[in-house]
Amino acid sequence: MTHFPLLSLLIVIPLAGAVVTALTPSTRAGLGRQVALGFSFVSLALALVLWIRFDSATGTMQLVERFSWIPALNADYHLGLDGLSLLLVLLTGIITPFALAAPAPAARNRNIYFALVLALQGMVFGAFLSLNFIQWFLFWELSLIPAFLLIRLWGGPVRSAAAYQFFVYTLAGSIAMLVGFLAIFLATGLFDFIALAELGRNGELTAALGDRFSFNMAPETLGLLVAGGIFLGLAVKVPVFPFHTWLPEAYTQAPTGVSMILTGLLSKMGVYGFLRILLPIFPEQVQAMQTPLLLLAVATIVFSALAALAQTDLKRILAYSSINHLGYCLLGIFAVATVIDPGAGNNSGREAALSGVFLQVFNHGLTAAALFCFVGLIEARSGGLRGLDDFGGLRKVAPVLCGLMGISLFSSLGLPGLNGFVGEFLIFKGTFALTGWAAVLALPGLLITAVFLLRILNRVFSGPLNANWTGLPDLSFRERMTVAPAVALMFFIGIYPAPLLELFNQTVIVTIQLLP
Amino acid sequence: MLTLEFFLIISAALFSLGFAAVLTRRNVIMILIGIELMLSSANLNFIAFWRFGPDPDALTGVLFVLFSIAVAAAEAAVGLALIILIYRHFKSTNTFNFSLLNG
Amino acid sequence: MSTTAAFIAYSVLTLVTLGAALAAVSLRNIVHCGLSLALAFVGVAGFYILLGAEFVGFIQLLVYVGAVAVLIMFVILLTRPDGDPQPFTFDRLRRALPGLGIALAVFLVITISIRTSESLRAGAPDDAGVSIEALGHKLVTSHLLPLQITGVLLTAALIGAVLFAMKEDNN
Amino acid sequence: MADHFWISHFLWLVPVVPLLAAGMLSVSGNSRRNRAVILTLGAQILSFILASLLFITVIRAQGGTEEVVRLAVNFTWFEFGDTALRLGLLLDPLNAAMLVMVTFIGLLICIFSVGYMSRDPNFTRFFAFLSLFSAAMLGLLVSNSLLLLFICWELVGLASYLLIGFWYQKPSAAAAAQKAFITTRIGDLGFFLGMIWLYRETGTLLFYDGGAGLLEQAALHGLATGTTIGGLALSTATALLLFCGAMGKSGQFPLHVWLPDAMEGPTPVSALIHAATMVAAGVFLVARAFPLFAATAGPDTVATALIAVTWVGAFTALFAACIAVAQTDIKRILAYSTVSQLGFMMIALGVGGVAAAIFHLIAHAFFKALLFLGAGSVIHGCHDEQDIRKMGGLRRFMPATFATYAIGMMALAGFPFFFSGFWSKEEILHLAQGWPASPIPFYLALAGTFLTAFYMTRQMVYVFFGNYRADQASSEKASESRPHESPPIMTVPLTVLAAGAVLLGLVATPAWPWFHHFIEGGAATLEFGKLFTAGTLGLMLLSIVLVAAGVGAAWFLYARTSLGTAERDPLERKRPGLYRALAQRLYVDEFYDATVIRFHHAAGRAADALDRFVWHGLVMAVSGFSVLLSRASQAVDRRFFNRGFDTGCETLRTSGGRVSRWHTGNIQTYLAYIGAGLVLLIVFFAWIQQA
Amino acid sequence: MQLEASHINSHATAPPGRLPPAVAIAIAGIVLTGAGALLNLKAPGILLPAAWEALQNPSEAPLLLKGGLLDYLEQGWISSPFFLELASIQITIATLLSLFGILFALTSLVERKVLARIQNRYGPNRVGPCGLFQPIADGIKMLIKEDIVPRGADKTVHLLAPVVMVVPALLVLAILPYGPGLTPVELSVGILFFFALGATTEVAVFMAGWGSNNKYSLLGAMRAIAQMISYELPLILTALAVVMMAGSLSPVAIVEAQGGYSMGFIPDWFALTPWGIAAFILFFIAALAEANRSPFDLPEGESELVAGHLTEYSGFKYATFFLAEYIGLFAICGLAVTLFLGGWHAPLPVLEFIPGYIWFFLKLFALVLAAIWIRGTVPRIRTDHLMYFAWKFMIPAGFVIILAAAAWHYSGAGWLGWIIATPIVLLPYLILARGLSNRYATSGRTYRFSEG
Repeated sequence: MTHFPLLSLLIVIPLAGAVVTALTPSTRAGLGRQVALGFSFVSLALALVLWIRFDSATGTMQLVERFSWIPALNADYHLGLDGLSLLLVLLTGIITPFALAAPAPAARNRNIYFALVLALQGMVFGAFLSLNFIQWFLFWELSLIPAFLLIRLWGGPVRSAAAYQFFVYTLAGSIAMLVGFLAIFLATGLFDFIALAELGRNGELTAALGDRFSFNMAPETLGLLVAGGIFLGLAVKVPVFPFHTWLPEAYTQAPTGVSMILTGLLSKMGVYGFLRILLPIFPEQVQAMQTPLLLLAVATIVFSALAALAQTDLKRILAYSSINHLGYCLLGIFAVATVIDPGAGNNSGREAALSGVFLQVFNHGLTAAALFCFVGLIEARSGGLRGLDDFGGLRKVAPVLCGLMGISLFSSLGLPGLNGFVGEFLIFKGTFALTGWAAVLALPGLLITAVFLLRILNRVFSGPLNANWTGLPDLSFRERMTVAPAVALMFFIGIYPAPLLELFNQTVIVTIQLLP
Repeated sequence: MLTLEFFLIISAALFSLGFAAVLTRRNVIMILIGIELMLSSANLNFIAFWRFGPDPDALTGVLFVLFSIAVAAAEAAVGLALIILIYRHFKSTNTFNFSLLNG
Repeated sequence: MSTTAAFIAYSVLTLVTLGAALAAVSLRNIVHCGLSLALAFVGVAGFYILLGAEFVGFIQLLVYVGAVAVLIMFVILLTRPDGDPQPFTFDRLRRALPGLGIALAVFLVITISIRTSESLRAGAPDDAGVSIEALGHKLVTSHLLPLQITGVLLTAALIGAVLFAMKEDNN
Repeated sequence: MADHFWISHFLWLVPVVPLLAAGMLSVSGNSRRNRAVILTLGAQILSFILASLLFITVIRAQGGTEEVVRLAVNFTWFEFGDTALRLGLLLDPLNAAMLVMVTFIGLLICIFSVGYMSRDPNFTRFFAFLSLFSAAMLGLLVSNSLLLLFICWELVGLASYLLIGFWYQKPSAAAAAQKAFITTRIGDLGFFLGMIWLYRETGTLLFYDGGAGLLEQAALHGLATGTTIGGLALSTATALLLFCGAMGKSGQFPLHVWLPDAMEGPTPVSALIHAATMVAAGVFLVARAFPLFAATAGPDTVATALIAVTWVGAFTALFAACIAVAQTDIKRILAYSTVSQLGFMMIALGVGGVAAAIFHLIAHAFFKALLFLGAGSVIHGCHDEQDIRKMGGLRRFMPATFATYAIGMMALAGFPFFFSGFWSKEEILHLAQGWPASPIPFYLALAGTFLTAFYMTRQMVYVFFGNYRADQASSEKASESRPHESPPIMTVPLTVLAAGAVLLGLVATPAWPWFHHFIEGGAATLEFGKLFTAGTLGLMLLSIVLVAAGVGAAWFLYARTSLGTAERDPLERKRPGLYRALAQRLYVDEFYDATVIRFHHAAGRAADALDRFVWHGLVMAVSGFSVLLSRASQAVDRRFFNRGFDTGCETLRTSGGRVSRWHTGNIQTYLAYIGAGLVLLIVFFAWIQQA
Repeated sequence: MQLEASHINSHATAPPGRLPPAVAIAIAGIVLTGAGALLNLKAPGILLPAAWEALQNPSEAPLLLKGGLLDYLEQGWISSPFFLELASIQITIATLLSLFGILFALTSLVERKVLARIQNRYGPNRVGPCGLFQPIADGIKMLIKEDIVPRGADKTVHLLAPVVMVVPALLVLAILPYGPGLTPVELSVGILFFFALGATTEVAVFMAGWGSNNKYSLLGAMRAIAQMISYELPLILTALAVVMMAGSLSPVAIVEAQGGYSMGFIPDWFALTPWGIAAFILFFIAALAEANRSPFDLPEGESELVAGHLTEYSGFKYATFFLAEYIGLFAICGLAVTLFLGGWHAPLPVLEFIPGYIWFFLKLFALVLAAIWIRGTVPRIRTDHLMYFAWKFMIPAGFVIILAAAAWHYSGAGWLGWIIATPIVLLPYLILARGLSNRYATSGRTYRFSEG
């Protein structure tokens, strides 16, 4: 390796920041937040540097750092950056300062809170950059710890249950995944994603599994079992219907900034896993199970939208909306696995779906985080109230808050001109071209999403002003500065998504070329 | 001609002498002296094996002994400090007097 | 060094070392034991030099004779033995017998093992001594970490020893 | 061609100018009223000038040739994979005419709004939304890409949402806005699906792309010949999906429910959006995609998609007209009238008359804007009173409004010869009559014509004739509550619109069908003889008779009786059941409430319950099972293993007591054991070696 | 240790006692051997040419003479190569012993004279011209004095102590490079050898202190050991800097590393570098302490401890201690010359014609004189100051010097090195010194009783 280890630096900076923040004296109010923000801006700057250094003309891994780490397990310290990773790194870089600047719990030990957020960022960076299962899994699991602590220590009234449910649920999924990977390792001796993807593409992986284990099963069944284990781990994280019940609880109970990170980053780790692991390494299996998987995706979309319709807690609505939006990602991912004639020019559909998934990942991270931030701002003003019917007519007293949140809501429901639309359009375009029925089934989701998001606008912002909130302050300058970048980005991506697409375009092409 | 076993036997003798001191003497300092002897015999073994070993250029034995000496110095310092402490506490250096842990 | 000289040196060193060691463990006066120990250390250093490891030999001299032995002496002076050295009695010998027996057994077992293993008998050493440059090089390259750790250990030992031996505060 | 089209390089400016105005207004404070007016009006004027220039350019380029002039400017939005997603702008007669109409009416309505909204605290925001609407609508018109069209389409929907809910503190307004957005979005889903389907089949979303476009021969041929589920041609299926969007936007049955509710918005909004322009977007979409709709049509067969369009339009036209008869809200009557007129336009499109539809659209835009603004003037003058039963005799209080409103009413009702509505409706009836598929739409349209005349006359009678009835309710504040004429800033636009409503008819008479040729190519010649062909004349006479009958019936029913809130409607006295059904809008909303909405809420609750009880229950069951297991294990441990362990421990303790004698506490003893052990071990190993 | 002038003077005129038989036998043996050698007829033929050659080539003279002597022995007396080697060693040892014996005698005289001059006295001036034979008289007196052993003393230890003391002191002379090719034992780890043997001196001091069974002896020994251990560290640290720069533990290599002259006339001695001068000063101070020389002679401070561990020694044993201490001083000064003052190298290129060993001894003697001078002028320091000085100034300063040496090395050992290394040395020196002086500053002395 001849270049400077930028990627390692990216992981280290937030962790160092966490330490520094934790050690910051808590006597000066706000100092911890400033320090943490400073570090998060440094990592954002580094992410931007990566973007500049990144050569978007190739789809291969760049800035690779690889050292032997655990020779006995054939596990290397292997970091690399492609369009997908870079996209998520950028997202992480953006969301973290956003979350840090969002309303933080007013409890003591706020410095620890900020430090944990930074630590979480470091883990997430690690997960997005790792190219080796062991290493990736390490970050994946380690990210649970700060997340758990953040929910458990600073969460809402039933935080304990939510935190444990979140932790145990995710851990259970991870164990399934770990078992799957152990099987792979025993069969192939590999943990490296790229090498495994190679095997998966050639179909040698299934054969190797068949050679290594018998269990009186066909190799295909074994492959399905292994893929199923990994699917389970990822599915809990994303989450996929019906493994999503932890999510509303966790998102609702978590403090605002943590909700933002949970929805903006941690759920993306699941999608990332689907894109980095399941799809490249198990194309056969995904193809074999495509119909059920697509049905699951559709169920995720439709049921979560419907469930959101029945909620009265703003955070719960947003949580379900988050599931719904990730459902579109899943839809696109599973549709991409369709077997198509090579050379028929049909790749356009796959490219559209995959590009859409990538975009949707970014957009949802941005929009959902912004929405949670807004709810947090409202909550901070109302003293913890965030029921759908607790408000009314807020537009009168807080026009800026309502206007910006309205923009975010419209972005979330996929209004053209805002970021949400482009991704959804591409996903649906690709999915429809590949598996039309799934797209059609998922379509009502778009409508229901609109219904419940407009309900928020209607109940909270419109109508006669609730007498309790006549003195509700509008956004302060600092708060405006917190949310303004996100809103500006929504507009920018909605109007001119080309830079973002260019960033991962080659990765999309390469990923698709590698699919059978 | 001197061969390896010459030195090994010397070393074994040193070790046994030290061991005997550790086993039979009642004075803590004497026990420490025994231990030092045993350590020396180990070091001697290292040097002997290095000298007669297959790859003297690797200097492994020498390096080991160097570190061993450093560690032994630390051990002696701490051990003696402990002895002083024990002495202050029990006003004795006889091991029969410090069998508090006797089951 | 010629074989004869080596033999002579070996013989002398054996006598000195083992004699001093025997004295160190058996003398009744504890100060004499300490002094004999120093002599035994000198003998061992001599063995090192005889074996071609001059550097280690002088280090042994510097550390063991110059520091450890002196330290032991200091401690001897700082702690007063329980009463005067007791005169030799058969009763004391009887009590020491199991220990002596075990030590002797250990010696015998080891010696027999050495004597019966063929591999230890072979191999004439070629006259390759320690190259200081090579040693230093190895210390700061491949053995850098142990070196550092040893430094830390010594520092810790220094502080620990000082703290132990410091006079306890009465309050 | 490039010489003629230098102006087309500024095509993009037409939507962008109002957009910039909207952007600047949205970030400026509410107190900057002057800036808001200047920016909005400036943007509108600029757009209007540009649109006029474009229009003139197209006219000159058309120059009487048979060819329809089309200029497409396409560009890449972004690239995904190896594919470039291209968007484009288009200039052709269709949208050139629409552009002029939209910008002109938009301008007038903006001027009117300055007066109408002058007392509103959110004045600036209103103009920001208005500009946004203009931008979206103009963008929709100039787009050469189905995707860009869809984007603008949605933005139009957003603007409509914002404007309907402008008085957000009224819960009904907020609800209406939501209803509008969601109802249109239902249609939009069809549009969206149709769009991605088209994209899948043709690989492009551009309308015209030098032969490779969606609406060009190659693609259409492929679409028309390919079939899909149920034997439908691809083109038919996609066209029907697109038509879903059009139905939503243009308020066609069954998605019309939002349009009357949308009257909760400020009246200029109703005028601009829900009468003149936005609702026309659906019609425009069908007109724009007409080649697709008509792709399966042979020389003597009618395209399936168009049959659907015709039937939906015809049904809506009559249906809405019926409902309009029994409404008492001045704006609702107009709203249902709009729905009905949009039905007429759909009929026109369905029977193949794009030009007729567009002409009716434009004419309707003028007189409906006129009517709405007049209604706004009335409401303004009556202190925000919208119930026609509380008005009456206003012709004395506000003569200018009355005059212009009358013109608008006559245009809408199709009074013969001097009003644009007469000619445009005539054209539609004419085409419907000649439609080979079925004669029924024609009769439905005729019924609609009759009802239109009826309900408009009824409204006129209620509002402008008789005595002012509001005084009865609150006589003590009579002087204050006396209606008054609106200021000139409101009446001047009315006058201009009235002039337009009258004069526009001249460009599309059968004698000089300039407009048709402008839209469809070819040169228009002035031939008065065409007026007197048998079909035309007969139809004209029939139409005149129907209108007269409608007016007469209404006059007969309403002008002679006393009207008011207290009294029942004359029609109600005669046919109470029918009237109630009509007044309740034929229970469509109730039907939806009972079915779709309730189903959704039930489904939502079900999904929530599924989450809360089934899935969460499953998780809880698993965790409960684990807890149970652990309890059991604990019990087993305690009862069984622990007891055994205790016994073992006891044994160990006693034996340990014995063994502990070895444990002298003296390290040396231990070392001795170690030494002995070492010796034994070595001996043992040696013995093994030997053995 | 000091031989107090008054003490010597009071015994100077003591009547000589009987010659011990052992000495008599030894003298007889030497005379007989010399006579036998002269009687061998081959001697002139071999020895005289060698002497002639040596005269012509003074810088090679010692080697030439030794070579001649060995030739002679080989041809006339010894045939076994083993014994020939032994003889060669013996010749070297004998030369060294006689040389340092003479130096010892000379120095003891010079010291007394110089001290006397400093104290405005005459010093010894009775025995021989200008008191030149005073050392011989003292020696004879010491040898024939009664050997007193206290009753409670541990006789063996008491006896062995001076032996253990003198053996390492003599042994370390073996590695000093006296001139080009004039190193008795060219040991690659010579410096280490020096310090290793130097460390054994502590055991000897302990033996002396403990074996005397006298509380003054014991306390003096403890103090002396503590002091020696403490000052051994800066000694080794400063030597380490030199070793680092020379890249060798061999004294010969170190001297050779200081061989050149920069700008044609400034010798490349380590003492003439910024770190080197600091190291040299530090080394010399530590050396004085190591040799228990004033002002660090408090283990033997008569005002507190009578004579420290030497209290119970007299006669031959005392003389042995006396000898050992002086030899130790010579050895450590010789090491200082080797390490810092360029060993046998001439201070100026033009003076290179003078043989190297002469330069070495000149420098050595200069250092000894400096030590004497310091003894005469600097007051003895307090025991706590002594330890504080070692641990709080000398050792940190030693580390700083190592740092500075490294900086010097890596900045190219030129003017840049001066700019960088000087502040590295100077600033901590000043800071350390200041800290030390502030903490133990004594306020201006007030004379409460003398004034008024």
